[in-house]
Amino acid sequence: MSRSAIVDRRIDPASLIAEVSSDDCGAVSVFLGTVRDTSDGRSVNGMDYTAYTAMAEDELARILAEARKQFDVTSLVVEHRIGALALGEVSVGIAAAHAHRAPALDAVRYVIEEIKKRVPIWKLEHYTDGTRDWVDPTVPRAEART
Amino acid sequence: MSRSAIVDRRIDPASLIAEVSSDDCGAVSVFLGTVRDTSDGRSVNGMDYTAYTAMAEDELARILAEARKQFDVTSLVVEHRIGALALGEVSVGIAAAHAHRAPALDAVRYVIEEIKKRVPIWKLEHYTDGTRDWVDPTVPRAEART
Amino acid sequence: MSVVTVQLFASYADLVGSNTIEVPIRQGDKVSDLLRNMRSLPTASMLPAMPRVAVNRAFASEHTVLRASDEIALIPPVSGG
Amino acid sequence: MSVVTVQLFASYADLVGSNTIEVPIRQGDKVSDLLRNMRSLPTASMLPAMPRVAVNRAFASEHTVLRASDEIALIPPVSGG
Repeated sequence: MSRSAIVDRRIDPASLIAEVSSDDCGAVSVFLGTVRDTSDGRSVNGMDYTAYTAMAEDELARILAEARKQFDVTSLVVEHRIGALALGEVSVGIAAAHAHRAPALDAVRYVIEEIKKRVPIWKLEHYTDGTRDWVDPTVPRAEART
Repeated sequence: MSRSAIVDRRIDPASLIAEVSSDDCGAVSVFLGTVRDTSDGRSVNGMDYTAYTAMAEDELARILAEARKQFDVTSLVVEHRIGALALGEVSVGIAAAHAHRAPALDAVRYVIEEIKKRVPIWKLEHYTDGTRDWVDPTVPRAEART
Repeated sequence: MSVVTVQLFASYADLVGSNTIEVPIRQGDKVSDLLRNMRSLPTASMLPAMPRVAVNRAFASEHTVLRASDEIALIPPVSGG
Repeated sequence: MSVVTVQLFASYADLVGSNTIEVPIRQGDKVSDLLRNMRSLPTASMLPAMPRVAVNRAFASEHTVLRASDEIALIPPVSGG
């Protein structure tokens, strides 16, 4: 199975794991992106994610298709959340299952790396000083990003 | 935090995720090993895991210490289950959290690779033909292993 | 000349003060022509000169030829994940 | 001569038919001496000649010197995960 979605509700890792798991798989790999309390040295207390949803869904589907082909992984799911997220909440959840561990691990890493490069989703950080700013990963900042 | 354990009960991935998560982390990586229905082309319907528990716990702790040092990951947990496991059940669960994704992903991969090499745990496969056999990864088999 | 509606998101929408911008194009125009035409619009003055462009929900090169029915969007640097 | 109790697990325990095997050692003996002494025991005839050895819950080299109080175990190829 393979499924990708932009969602505006809580992402449940246990559901993603259950969705990809099957008796012919010996390995499940999961990645979760979560809202952090610091960004570029600034104190953060929340985040708004916005997307070009139609294209984001297409791009996620293309990334999954590439991962399935490249790593021979057939059980692969990704959900990216949009809207207002609180600290610690999950913004993206990826799960892959395979008979063996290497393809499951590789597929999950591929998917998160590609999401960071090419899925049209943007985050507006809310700082504790009351200001807000769009994150632009192409502008060098004091600190590496998640 | 860092915790490793040999357990004789079900492993709950959601608990592991909750255990490593905190507001200063932006990434959580998880790996689960599960009991597969096929091994080396033979049909499997269950597994017994046995351990040299005292040493396995020490070895897991050493692996976590290495991973923490190597990847600067402080939130890391691993549980390996022993006893009789049914198809699809989780035999090992690893979770790592970090501010950024690469260390979380790298730490989890390091821990599972090292477990496969050096933690004194052994699996006795139960085949559907009624026979049982200790798995020996040093003997070439028809198929790569999980 | 016809006019296409280009979708804007996130920081680009904030810079223009709108979720869309109307840009004139001629038959046979490419993405590079669209951007050149856009740069002459006062409302687009805050946008970067060479943003990434998506056509029909996929990234397009500057050589992609546009049709009036295309779904066109400017894509600010993405920050999902 | 003293005797140390060596722990056996999994396939090695099955091969010997016991979870332990008693092996004579002399003061100053190393892991390599323990294995040589063990190979002369009829009960150990099914075991591989050079198994991995753990001393005090850590893998030991063949040069590790043994004491009577050490916790010693033979470690079959591991298959956890």
